[in-house]
Amino acid sequence: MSTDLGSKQNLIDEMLEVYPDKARKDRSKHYEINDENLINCGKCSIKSNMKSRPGVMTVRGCAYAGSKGVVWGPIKDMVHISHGPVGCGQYSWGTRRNYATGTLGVDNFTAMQITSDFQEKDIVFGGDKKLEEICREIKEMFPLAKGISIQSECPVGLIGDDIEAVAKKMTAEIGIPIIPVRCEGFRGVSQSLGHHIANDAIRDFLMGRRELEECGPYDVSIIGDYNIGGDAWASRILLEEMGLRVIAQWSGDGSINELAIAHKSKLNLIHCFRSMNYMCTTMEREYGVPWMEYNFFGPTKTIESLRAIADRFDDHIRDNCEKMIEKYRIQMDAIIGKYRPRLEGKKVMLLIGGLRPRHTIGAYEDLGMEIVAAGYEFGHKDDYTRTFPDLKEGTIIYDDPSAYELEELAQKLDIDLMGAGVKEKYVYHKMGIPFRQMHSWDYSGPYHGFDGFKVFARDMDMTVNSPVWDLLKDPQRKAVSV
Amino acid sequence: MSTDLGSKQNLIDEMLEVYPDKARKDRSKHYEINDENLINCGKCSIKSNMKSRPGVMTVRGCAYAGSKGVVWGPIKDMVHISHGPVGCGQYSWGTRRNYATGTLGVDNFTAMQITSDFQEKDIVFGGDKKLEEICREIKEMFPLAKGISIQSECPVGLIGDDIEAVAKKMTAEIGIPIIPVRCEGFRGVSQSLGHHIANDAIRDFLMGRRELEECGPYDVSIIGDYNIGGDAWASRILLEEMGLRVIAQWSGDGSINELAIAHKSKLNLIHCFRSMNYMCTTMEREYGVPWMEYNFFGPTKTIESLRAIADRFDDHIRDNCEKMIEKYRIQMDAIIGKYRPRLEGKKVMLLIGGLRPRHTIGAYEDLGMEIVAAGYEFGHKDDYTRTFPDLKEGTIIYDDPSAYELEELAQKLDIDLMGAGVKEKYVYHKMGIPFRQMHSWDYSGPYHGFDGFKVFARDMDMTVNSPVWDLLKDPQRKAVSV
Amino acid sequence: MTVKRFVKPVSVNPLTVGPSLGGVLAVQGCYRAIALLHGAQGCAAFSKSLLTRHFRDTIAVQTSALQEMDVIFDADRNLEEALNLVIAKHRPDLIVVIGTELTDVSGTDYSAFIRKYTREQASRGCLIIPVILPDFNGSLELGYSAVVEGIVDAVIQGQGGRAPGKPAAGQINLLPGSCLTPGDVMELKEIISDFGFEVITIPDLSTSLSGHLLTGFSPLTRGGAPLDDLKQMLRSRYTIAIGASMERPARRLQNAACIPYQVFSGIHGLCATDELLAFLQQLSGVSVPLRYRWQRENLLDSMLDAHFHYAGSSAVAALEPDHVLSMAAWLKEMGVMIKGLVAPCETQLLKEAEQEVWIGDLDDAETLGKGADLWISNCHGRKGAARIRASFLAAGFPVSDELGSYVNVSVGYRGAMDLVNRVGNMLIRREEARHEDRLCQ
Amino acid sequence: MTVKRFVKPVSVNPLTVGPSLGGVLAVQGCYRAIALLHGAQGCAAFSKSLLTRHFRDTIAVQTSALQEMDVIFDADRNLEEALNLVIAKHRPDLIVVIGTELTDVSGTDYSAFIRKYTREQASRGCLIIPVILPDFNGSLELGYSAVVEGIVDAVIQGQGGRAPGKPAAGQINLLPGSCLTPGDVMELKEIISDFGFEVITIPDLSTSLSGHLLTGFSPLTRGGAPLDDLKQMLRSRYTIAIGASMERPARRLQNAACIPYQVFSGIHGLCATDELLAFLQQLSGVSVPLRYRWQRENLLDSMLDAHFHYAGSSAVAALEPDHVLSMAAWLKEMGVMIKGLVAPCETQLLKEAEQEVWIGDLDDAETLGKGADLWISNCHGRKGAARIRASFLAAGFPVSDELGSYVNVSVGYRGAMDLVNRVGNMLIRREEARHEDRLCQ
Repeated sequence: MSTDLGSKQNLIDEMLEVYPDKARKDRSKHYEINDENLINCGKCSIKSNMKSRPGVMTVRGCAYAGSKGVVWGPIKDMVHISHGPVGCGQYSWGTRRNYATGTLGVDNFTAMQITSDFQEKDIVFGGDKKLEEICREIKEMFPLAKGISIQSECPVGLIGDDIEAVAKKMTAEIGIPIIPVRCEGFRGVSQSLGHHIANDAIRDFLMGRRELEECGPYDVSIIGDYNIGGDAWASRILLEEMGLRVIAQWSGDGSINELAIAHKSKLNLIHCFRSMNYMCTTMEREYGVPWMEYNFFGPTKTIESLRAIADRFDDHIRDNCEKMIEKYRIQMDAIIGKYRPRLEGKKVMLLIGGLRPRHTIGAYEDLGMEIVAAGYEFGHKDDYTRTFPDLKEGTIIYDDPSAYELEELAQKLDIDLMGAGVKEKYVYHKMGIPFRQMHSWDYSGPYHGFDGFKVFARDMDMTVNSPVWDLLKDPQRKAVSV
Repeated sequence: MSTDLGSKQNLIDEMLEVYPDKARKDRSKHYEINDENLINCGKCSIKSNMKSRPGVMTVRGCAYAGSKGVVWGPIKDMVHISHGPVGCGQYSWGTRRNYATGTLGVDNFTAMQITSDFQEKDIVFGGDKKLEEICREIKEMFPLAKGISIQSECPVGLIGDDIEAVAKKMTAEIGIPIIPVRCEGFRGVSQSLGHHIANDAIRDFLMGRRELEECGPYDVSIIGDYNIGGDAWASRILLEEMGLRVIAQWSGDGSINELAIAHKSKLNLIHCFRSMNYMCTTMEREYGVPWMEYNFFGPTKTIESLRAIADRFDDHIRDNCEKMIEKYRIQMDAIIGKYRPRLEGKKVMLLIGGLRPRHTIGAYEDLGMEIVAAGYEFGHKDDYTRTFPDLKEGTIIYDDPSAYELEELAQKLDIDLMGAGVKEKYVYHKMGIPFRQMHSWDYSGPYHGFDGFKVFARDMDMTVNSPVWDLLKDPQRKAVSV
Repeated sequence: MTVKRFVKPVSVNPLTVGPSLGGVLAVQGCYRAIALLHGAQGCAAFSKSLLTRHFRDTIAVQTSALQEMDVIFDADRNLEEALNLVIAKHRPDLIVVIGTELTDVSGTDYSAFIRKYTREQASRGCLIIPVILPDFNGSLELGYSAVVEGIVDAVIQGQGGRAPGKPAAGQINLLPGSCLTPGDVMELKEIISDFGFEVITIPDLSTSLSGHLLTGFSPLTRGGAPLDDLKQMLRSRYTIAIGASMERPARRLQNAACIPYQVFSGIHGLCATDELLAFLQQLSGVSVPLRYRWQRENLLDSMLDAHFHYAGSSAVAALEPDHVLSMAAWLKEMGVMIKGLVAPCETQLLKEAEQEVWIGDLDDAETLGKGADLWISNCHGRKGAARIRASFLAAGFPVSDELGSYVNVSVGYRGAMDLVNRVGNMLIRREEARHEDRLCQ
Repeated sequence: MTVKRFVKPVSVNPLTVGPSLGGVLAVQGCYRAIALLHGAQGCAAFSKSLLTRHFRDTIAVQTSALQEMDVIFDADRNLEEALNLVIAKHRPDLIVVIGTELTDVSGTDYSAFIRKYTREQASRGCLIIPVILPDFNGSLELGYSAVVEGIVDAVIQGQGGRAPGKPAAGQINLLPGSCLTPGDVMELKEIISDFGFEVITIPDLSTSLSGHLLTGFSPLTRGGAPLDDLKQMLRSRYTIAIGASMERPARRLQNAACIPYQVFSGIHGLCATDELLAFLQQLSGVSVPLRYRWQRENLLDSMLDAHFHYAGSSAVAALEPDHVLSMAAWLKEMGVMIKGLVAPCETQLLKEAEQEVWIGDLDDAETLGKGADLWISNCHGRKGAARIRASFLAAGFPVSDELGSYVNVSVGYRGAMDLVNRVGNMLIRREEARHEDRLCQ
């Protein structure tokens, strides 16, 4: 084993050799190899949540992406203004595949992309007047919208606009909550600060502001599920089947009201720890709502989580839970029986945001696949401590690696599947390495819950076992083309 | 005027010069130039319904096409077997655009093409046994079919099969009417004999065989409308609006029952005289049902026809008719106001089957267009006598012209629009002459009634005034391509 | 071995297209030629109309206009009259007299008549070839290759045992099968030329039915391979047959003039194109031109882009024998599961195929295809595809309800890429529609 | 004159794509180049991700990763660090430093810094060009042409007043506009070459973003015009600019090296292609090659085949300025009634256009397009098109939900034919669906 650890370390050292001294030293702190010690204590010395270096293209986004793209965007009965020049509004359009039911213009506005489309004069003279007009216009165009959020882009922060004042004034004037969010792209080292800023805005403007007509003993909220490809739906049905009542989804397929009543939950269930843990701790502190993490990727973890959730309630729920597990286990065994033989032993490398680098491990392992390296785009120390125990000894852990580092590692580790973001996708394709875009499930999903695992297993098989990889590598065919 | 007639005659003579003597003499008998005399007496010496010459490709079809393709095919609650080798069944599939409502496999089988798919052994040993099996199979596959027709292809007539005997036997065995139709392709000079054979089969097996529960004073049948692009529907609503009750449609969107009850009509209304006049005269002779021709192409003729029809009934109907005409006239004037300026004076040449060469004249004239030459694919003498009075002096009339003759004429007459069949279409396109396929309305329709005229007018405009014709002819552009 | 049949006496929504139509089609690829259908007027009218609607172009065909009495008494008289008139009026270089089931069943041996007629009328310099193609035997593919074989034979016989002239080392015969569009033929000609070869193509639909506006009143073909070119075939270095059905005419050339041949039964996709180009590279000694190396790069890249949308999907295909197997190979290359392959008739190729193939009709395709994502067939399959909720790719014959299908290119790397993208987009839209109900409208 | 605007303060479903993204795109057409977005990390991440999704390919872009404190104190330090690292690690031939609204609003004049940096680091042999493209001014087209202009300028300045070498009579500069796909660029290069010219193309997306599998770890562009080639531009006989937005760089070449230029603002359809080919014929003295004469025949024939399906239909198009007018000309050529043209911003071309054009967003297109049969825009219009029940043709940027749109060819006769057939088939299916209710299911 230690030989293995040693060879892994050599591999990392070799890879970093191309960098100038200072950069090499810096980057090496972002690497770690999992060992018994780390697995047991979970503590790590890995550097994370640091500023990315200029000239080293990371896969990270910005605060605006974290707030508008991740947290606020899915709230369906509000209009979210990308406030500033039009670029960001265009870029963040339709990238996350957050599904939401409803009727466009009535109780769902997610298919609309709204931007204040700053022109030069707005920069010169300030955009506050325009913002007021926009709020009025939105009220007119979308009279049924239940609220407005103002997602600031970079220039807004630079020209000294007072969006908070405008929001306050216009809330009074048009009679729906208008929430200013200071998520200018230059804030923080990644989208992660954007999550936090977005969370703060929820706390300051909505959390705890409304009452729930009838409270029940089984009321829970789903926190940190963005319903990508229908994830939250695949999760909710399990909780409901168990006998719980989901009173709020934060924020996939969610509504403004759900943001305002979640503090009435008996228990908050958090899936994406990274983007919403502030919300759970805040609700715990201010309203005494307990919370727990869960993991609905893959049957092993899903069953573990269902039992852990049931344990927070009574025998009634626990019985339901066991019956349900019994029922689904048969389905899941069939899925595993079908796909595991096709995926057994395949080596996987991951670089994703949020919770996925650790949460998806179980799902891969259920299929017999092995995680050989994993890391976060914008993880914090608490993410990493949660990750080590879930990974095998010898797994390489990295933080915010550059494209170059990833490509090197992928080749050196001879992986069978890479999971990362769309920006990385085609690099791996060109290397002949199967790839799944693991942010928005690459046109597919859901991946959560038992329903999601069926899709997950099929997708991994489809990706890894497509005949195109052999055609690509076939040396005989290559000769033809020379 | 007589100079004009003379120059037209020269034009025809010139055109026929390329033929050998005998052929020229023969062909010249198929031409006539309309004059006062012909207009008044309607008599003509034009040769028609003659055998086409081998080696002169006509636009005509065969008896099978006339029976299966035209008359029987649209009957929707029956299964029509193309009996013989598979070719004919394939060729006649979906060519006529007869619309029909209903549910596939329940009360509508028109979307299904059925053939007995003779193999060599069926030719050698005869197909009667196979035909029996087919009838049983159809009963099994389509238990709700209300009848079966057997449409003979050429070999059936040659190998001495007794389809009449099979039909009789199987009618008894499976309990639905099975109708043998001897429409082998080698019978007769064109599809016209096919119509007749098909009519005879209707007469011998269905006409007059069923009763109508409740008869009314306003019961009529539509005879000879094949509902191409919805023609019969556009006609039926006018008759109904007038207060009449349409008890049968022969045969567009028609059912076997309608074939068996039409003799209960108070009046038979015939649109396509060519293909179904035998049926009207037979019903008149055997059941005393009066009949009249009508013409629903273009507002002028439609209004004339509506009045003539109303005149066969009482004041109630006549009043309805006038009110209705008043209502539609406004719509029609708007249509004419829109399209006539774009089509005024355009010269049209026609070669079509059935009733259209004469029936559509009024519609063109309503749009200010001029018919300069017209003729029938498979007209009979009675068609021509009906045609002369409707055409202007100087119009050239021809019978079964060859492709060559048509192309020559089109150029010499410098026409703006040709209306004929799909086989001719691209010849005219290549000559830069706008073309409408006037058998199945070229992907469009309906053309009957007031609704149809809206489509007709729009279609003629779209065809004649497409910018592509100018691009095609632009000599400057042509120079570019040399 | 793997050829199967549903047992039913009737054909529902037939897939078979009469071989006589295939014969007429092949004639269109020869210049100043005409097909003369020896049968009832309707045979010519129907096949002319169907071909016209598919190619949206004029079709050169004539009829001997047989009627009842002619069949009984003397069909030869009609044929003679037709030949006389056609030759006198249009002076074609080539007439292929296609016998139908009508002539076949009535037992008319008109090839003897044609031999006699040719002898007597030899001065007119028109090649007249009889090919009997009754509808109850085979399908379009068979009629097409039989006419090509007939023409090749006639050219060989015309040579009368004389040496065919100096071998032309840089000359290749191309025999494109019936499932290739005029666009495909053009592409293949370009590919082969780009290796430095002169190409003689028979039939050459690319210059007759790709759509052009040469005017004039000739009811003869207005493009295709000229007869003079065809005579040069015997000097060629090699014959390339595309589609197993074209092996017979290729073999005739080998037997008569010792020209070796290679049959490419695979036509679609990366591997099939690799094989063709590897062969051309070896034969010519010229390495694959840059343009095709780029196209291969582009194709592989598009396959990578598309693979996830294909993987896990399933298809049913109902096409002529050569076509259905070639399509199946491409589908396999893309990772598509095959629910069923249907062909109208049995051929040697199908008998030897690894794939299971059903002889049947579009109704059988509907049965086999339940649950399939993709349906590939001629346009008559569109409704069946809709009934089983499969996406529909029009291919084969006829496709009369789409524009430009006759110029679609699906051979070569460029054609394969187009196929990958077109079908991939159908699968994407399909997946999108599946989610639609759950989404905001 | 005919440019109109809806009065509303907010943009709903924006059509505008930031000019900085257009700038990044132009850089992809130069070999061993990289775009460095001088702004927040997100600017680079977003545009990289959007370009990646459209082209399904790797995109060469870097970031100076500005944060709050950097903007306030010293953005140049970040830029210097980024440049140092990129140059040391990847040795690019070309870096285009694209200023964003972040740098623009904060008032950083980094071009002075770059001049200084270049002087000091000249030995490293890398061309560094600053182009400031804040998002609040113009759209993709503008950023793209500004970067091309910047590169051309730099090449001219690099010449430093020296004579550009012997004129190359057979050499043409091609400046393809931003609405051309890599497939289009390839097609144009082939067309011009076929008249006997050598073509220098800038930017050349056809060799960088058409999809290929050259491997390696370079985050630089893996295709496009090499810098050495670009220097040869000054010797060319003529410059052909495709799209009015490319006139500015063409004029620079004229002013600096007396190279005449011709702008083709029409790109799509028969007439536009006729103009280009007539020009090439005249310039080269070579008559239009056979291949294009065939293609023209095929195109005209397909227009005839399609005309009835187009006539009487209506369309709305929302695209970048050059693109929308060129599309409109093609639609007119096909007899389509135009319900509305929408562009994201005003340009000189639009001001001079005969056609009425609206400056607006996709929401405006939805308003204007009520009752239209056809909707042409980037993929974000798909839903709006569905709402007004128009058929949808994806064009422009981004098209991230279709395969292969980046290799679609819609220029030249071949491209026009593809367009005619593709859209024509949409209209046919549309008409078919209209009748469906009335028909047997």
